[in-house]
Amino acid sequence: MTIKTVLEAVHDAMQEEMRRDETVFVMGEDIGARGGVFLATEGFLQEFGENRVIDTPLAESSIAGVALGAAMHGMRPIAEIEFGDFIWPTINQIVGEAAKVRYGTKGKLNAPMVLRAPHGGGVRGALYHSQSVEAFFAHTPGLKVVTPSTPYDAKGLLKSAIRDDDPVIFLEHKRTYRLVRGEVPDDEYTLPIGKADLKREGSDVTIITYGLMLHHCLEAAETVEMDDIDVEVLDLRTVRPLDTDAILATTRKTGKVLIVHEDNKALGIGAEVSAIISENAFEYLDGPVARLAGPEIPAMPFAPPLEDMYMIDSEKIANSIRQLAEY
Amino acid sequence: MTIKTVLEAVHDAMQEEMRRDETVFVMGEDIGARGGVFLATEGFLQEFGENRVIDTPLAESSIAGVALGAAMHGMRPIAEIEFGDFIWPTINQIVGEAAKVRYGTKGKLNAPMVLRAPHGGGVRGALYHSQSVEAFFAHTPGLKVVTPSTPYDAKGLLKSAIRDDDPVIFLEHKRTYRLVRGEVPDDEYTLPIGKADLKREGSDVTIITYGLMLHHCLEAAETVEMDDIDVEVLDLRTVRPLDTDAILATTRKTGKVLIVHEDNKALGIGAEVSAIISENAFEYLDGPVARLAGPEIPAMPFAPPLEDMYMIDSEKIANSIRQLAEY
Amino acid sequence: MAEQTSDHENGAFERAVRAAADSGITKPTISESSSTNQESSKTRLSNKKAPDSPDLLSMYRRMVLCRTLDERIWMLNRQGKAAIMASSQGHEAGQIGSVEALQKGYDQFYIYYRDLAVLLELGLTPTEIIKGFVAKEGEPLSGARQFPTHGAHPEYGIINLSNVVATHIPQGVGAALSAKMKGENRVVIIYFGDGASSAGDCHEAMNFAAIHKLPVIFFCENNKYAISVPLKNQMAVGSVASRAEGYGMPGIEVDGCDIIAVYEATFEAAQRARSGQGPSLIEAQVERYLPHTSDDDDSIYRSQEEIEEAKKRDPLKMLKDLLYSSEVLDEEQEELINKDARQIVNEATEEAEDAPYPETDDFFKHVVGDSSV
Amino acid sequence: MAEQTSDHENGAFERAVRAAADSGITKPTISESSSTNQESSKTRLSNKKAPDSPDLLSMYRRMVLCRTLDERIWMLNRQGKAAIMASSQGHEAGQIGSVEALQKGYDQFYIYYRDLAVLLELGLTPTEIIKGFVAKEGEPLSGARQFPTHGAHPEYGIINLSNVVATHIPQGVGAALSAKMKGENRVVIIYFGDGASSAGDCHEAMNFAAIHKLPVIFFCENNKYAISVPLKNQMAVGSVASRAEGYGMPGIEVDGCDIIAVYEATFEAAQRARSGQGPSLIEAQVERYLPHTSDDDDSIYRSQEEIEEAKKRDPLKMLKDLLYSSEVLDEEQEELINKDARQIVNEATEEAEDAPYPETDDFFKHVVGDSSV
Ligand SMILES: Cc1ncc(C[n+]2csc(CCOP(=O)(O)OP(=O)(O)O)c2C)c(N)n1
Ligand SMILES: Cc1ncc(C[n+]2csc(CCOP(=O)(O)OP(=O)(O)O)c2C)c(N)n1
Ligand SMILES: [Mg+2]
Ligand SMILES: [Mg+2]
Repeated sequence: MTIKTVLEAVHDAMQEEMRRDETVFVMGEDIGARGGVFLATEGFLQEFGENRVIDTPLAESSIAGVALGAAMHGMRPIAEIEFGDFIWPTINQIVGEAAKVRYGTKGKLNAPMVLRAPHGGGVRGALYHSQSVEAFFAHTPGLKVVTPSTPYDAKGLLKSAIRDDDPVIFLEHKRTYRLVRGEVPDDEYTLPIGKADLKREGSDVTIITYGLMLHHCLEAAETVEMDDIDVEVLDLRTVRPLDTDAILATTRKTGKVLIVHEDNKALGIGAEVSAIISENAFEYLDGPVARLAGPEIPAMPFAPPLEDMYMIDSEKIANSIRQLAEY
Repeated sequence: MTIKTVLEAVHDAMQEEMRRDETVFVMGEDIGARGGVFLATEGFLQEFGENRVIDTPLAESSIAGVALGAAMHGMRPIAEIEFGDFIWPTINQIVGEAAKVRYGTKGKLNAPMVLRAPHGGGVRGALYHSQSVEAFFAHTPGLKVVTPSTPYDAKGLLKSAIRDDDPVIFLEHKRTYRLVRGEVPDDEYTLPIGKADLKREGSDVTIITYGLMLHHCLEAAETVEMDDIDVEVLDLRTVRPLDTDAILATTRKTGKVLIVHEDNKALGIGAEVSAIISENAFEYLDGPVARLAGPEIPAMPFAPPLEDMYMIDSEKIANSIRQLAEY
Repeated sequence: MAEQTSDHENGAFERAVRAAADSGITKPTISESSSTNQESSKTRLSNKKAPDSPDLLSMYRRMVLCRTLDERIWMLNRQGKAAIMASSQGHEAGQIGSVEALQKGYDQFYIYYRDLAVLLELGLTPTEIIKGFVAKEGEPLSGARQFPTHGAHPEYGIINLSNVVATHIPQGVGAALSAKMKGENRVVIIYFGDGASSAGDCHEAMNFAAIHKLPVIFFCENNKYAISVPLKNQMAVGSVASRAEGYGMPGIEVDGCDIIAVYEATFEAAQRARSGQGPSLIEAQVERYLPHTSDDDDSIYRSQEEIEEAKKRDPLKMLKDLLYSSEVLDEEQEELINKDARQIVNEATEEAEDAPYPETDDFFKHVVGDSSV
Repeated sequence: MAEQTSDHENGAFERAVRAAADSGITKPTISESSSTNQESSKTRLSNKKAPDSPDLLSMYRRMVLCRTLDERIWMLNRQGKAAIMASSQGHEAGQIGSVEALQKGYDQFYIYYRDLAVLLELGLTPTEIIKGFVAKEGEPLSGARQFPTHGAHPEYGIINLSNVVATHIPQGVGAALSAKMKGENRVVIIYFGDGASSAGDCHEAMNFAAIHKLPVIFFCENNKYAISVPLKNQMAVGSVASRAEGYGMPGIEVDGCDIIAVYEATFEAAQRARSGQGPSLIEAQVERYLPHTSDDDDSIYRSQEEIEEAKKRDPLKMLKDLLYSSEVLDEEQEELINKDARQIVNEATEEAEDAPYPETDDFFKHVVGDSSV
């Protein structure tokens, strides 16, 4: 075990997979000499050469489209979108095309590609360096969407994503990059896509969350220990497909669920989790399925007081837990 | 009152608004001499001339982007995307930009534009002429998303959309175009965006739906009359913003809600409706909030037996009603 | 190459490559000398003596078959039996001439909906093609999940993923990138219309291919319309090929009704691609004799005279005249060829119509792979 | 024009138009004759005699102010006081020269993040600009909701909606379409970098503008890098301007460090635009002296020598040399100008830093309009 940051975990996962499998390569803006704007591919150009580390023009649709083409022809591209906010031009190639490759060819072709992007806020990124983008992809059959929260998960899941035979959207919360550290095994491991992880066991209230928010939820869970509330925290890790079994198991156990995410509420991941619970565990509910999510504004404003007002923190979460516990 | 099709209603709404307000204009592929592939702009070129009826190159991102620019500078463009399946290249300009114009300039600019697209399936359109696209836009603060089901609603809502000072995504179910007829007042009228419409009153079970599915739901409601189930049918009409008041009112009344939509289930509109109900009317529920939605495949396959398998019909809906009624 | 993690998934292309290598295909059958003659590619077919070769006759036969099949499908549509149809009539010389210059079963063909002749040339049978239009079991590209002619046939190197115009252009470039990375000598040809040239994806893809000198042929079938939108509303320039210079690749305008000119231009572009000189943009000036699709009514936006004028350079007629004038074809043989084509298409129609619809068992299958998640 | 349904919403631009009309602005101050001289736009500043005019001195003064402000903001960032900063150092001549050729308060300026000098030229004060970087109350473009320099100032014709590169290019074209529809004589200039030229939106927008002969100036500030990606990885051609021909508009390469050359090229393009001849693409060859932004470390991807070499054509130095050689400027005056600039920037810094953060009352406001829904 070694202590790593999320960024290091991402870097190492890609590096190890590129060493292991020559069909894996990276492409994106500034990933070559610069090593990526967050340094996720630092040293890659030196190690793997410019054939496998491709600095692209500023043209996101083609980053996705070229990667998709290469993926259908035996390669395993990892395409980096510099910020989640710039991922919109890829929707046509990802939602419109990549997601339908297998179905539309009845399995004759498939697209083993990863589209990575740092996303999320709390970094003074303002409207255009803070957006949450997971819901757009999570709605789409044919895609997988991974949103890790810890270095351990990030590394194990990214390796699985690279080996997966279908398109995987891999969303790294940029605030976790250097902030979140954790133990990572020195030996090779992978983690299954589509499996949630119980990050804390408890009996009174369940919080279901993912990404950066996990850490605030864990903090809040500790805070409310003082109120004698025993909180269970389920980290979804993958938001498509959702781990329905895990969601229902914890719901049956505690009977009270709070869903927390940074993305705005309407049609966010929490909507689907809530609906799944209603449909399948209605009898087990001891209170309404609650959601604590980003406000219905376009994204985080820039000025610190405004950004703070957007962000969900452990205090807001603790309040929601208390409310639900009292129900 | 005159009997019109949905297509005629759409045509008339645009024509009347263009006559009323010179800042309104239409742009899109084939909307000029051709009058649109569905003939929604038939005769416009002749009446309004090529300055206000602009046949564009095949370039959806710029259709949205140019419209947005014109909208920020005093015009009221109606941009047509030929099929919903080709709307993905507009996401960057619509979700990324148009939705944030007002917030990002603190109200100094706004974008009174309409993006129209025929969408949905059941027309043997296969994977790429059948997709439902409402959920992508409905997640986004700053946008409004309208999904009418009848000629009356289509006309009144499209006129409101054109007069609205913000970007409105107006999604016409292409199967309703010629199939659905209904009375339309001869006098000028508009309908409010964001208000649902109770299309049928009932006391046992509520169905919440929109678009083409409304008609199947009404049919199913009649079918289950024989089973002595009295069904209320709420037509959302607008899927962003959702009419929370109407959703909760009918929930409180019947205590049992079935949500029906053609789009696939995960993170479809039904998820948000279900979550809203759970959060706000939990005590009133006499059964789980149920969803009947398209299957988790990329879109409708082409061969008739496969398409039929995708589509939700009144029989499937009736079965779901019976199940819920029995709960 | 390091261990393949998904041999079972990506095997089709590998098999195709091996098959091509085994068959010893290295270059097309028409001699290189004629194709490297710069002048000839500008000569009109009608002013030209046919090469002393049976291939032209064979190409004529295939063109007749394609035209016959195309007309049949259109008729089936009019009878309410076949689904939406985008006719290739007027595009055949561009399609057959270009495929002829490439290596079937090895090179990759990113096509679009109007490329009926490309499908035939690459090995799809008329029966298989008609099955697409009547959505029957055994349709080889998508199992009748998609619109006719859409899906993929990896063994033949056919990819026609979607109906979203221009999305396949960067994908084809990605296929070429893969070829380059693997050290293959494969060319990717990407067919698209004048309409598609306006899309952002076309720009991004051409630029990417030029930067990396990828083995790509951008093959624009310019029929002067995107559905109803004429060229003047699509661009302020006279040709799509004029864009090539701005990307740093050659742009070649060619008479797309002249099968030899198309063949030669494509062969040269393929040579450039294979020798590491990068992509080319060929603009084949073709004609669209029928409405955009069977759902369209082109009388709303263009005159009958315009179509009649265009028919003067019907690629079928042009090749026929050449074969007559060089005495490779006579009336008797012509009738035989026509008869053969009709019979093939008759049988194909019958077989396709008799086939059942696909079963629904697979409805939920192939959303994601079984091995995945 | 029929009744306006949203006067209260779109009034800002209208007011700006009226204000411009009232002020009698019709053309820039430098005489037309010099600018219509085709030759001169190709001449380097350093080889050229300065026009006998006080404007160059004024432009020098403004350039010094911009450089001083830019250096200050960079320093504030280094002190942890200011947010992310994209420096304009090396771009000033391109920005000031082009604005000078247009009609302030009437023409529309679709800018991007590196256009500090454009903001100053159009009327934003140093205080207002610094407020953007320290996110303080009174920031005029977005109320400190957005990154510094982003948002809009309709009265000044400034639009810088988002950080998403190239999205503003079609938007600017839409603004020009609106101008044309309303019969206004307004020009829209769209500033963007070499990086942005690769985006699909750039292609689609240029094509659209050319088709409709819209009054647009595409102004590319080519500083040879998109963050770290050098031109050779961005395009296989030598210039962005070479793309213009493929759209049917003039493409003009100009030394972007030569303020007169930029002025003249822009003035000519504006004349073309106003006289209905359509868009132009101007490529100004500029230099980026600092890292991409204050978050970047360019030593990873380019050498110090390269930067030193680029500094030889520092636009500030070039203009200063010209003014010295034509005896419009001397050391005393230079020091005075520098001192003035420092003082203005000192005061602005103080004022901006002293301002409070914005209140949170408006946090939920302006998502959609009040009159809407
Ligand atoms: C992205 C996209 N926009 C619009 C359409 C609708 N559409 C189908 S074909 C077509 C015209 C294409 O014209 P062109 O590329 O010239 O090909 P042609 O049909 O003339 O051979 C259009 C607009 C589409 N399929 N995809
Ligand atoms: C669509 C998009 N992709 C990526 C980025 C990240 N990014 C910000 S600036 C930049 C480089 C832009 O280069 P250029 O257009 O040449 O302008 P310059 O900064 O050199 O003036 C990149 C890649 C972005 N903001 N938007
Ligand atoms: Mg065409
Ligand atoms: Mg640059």
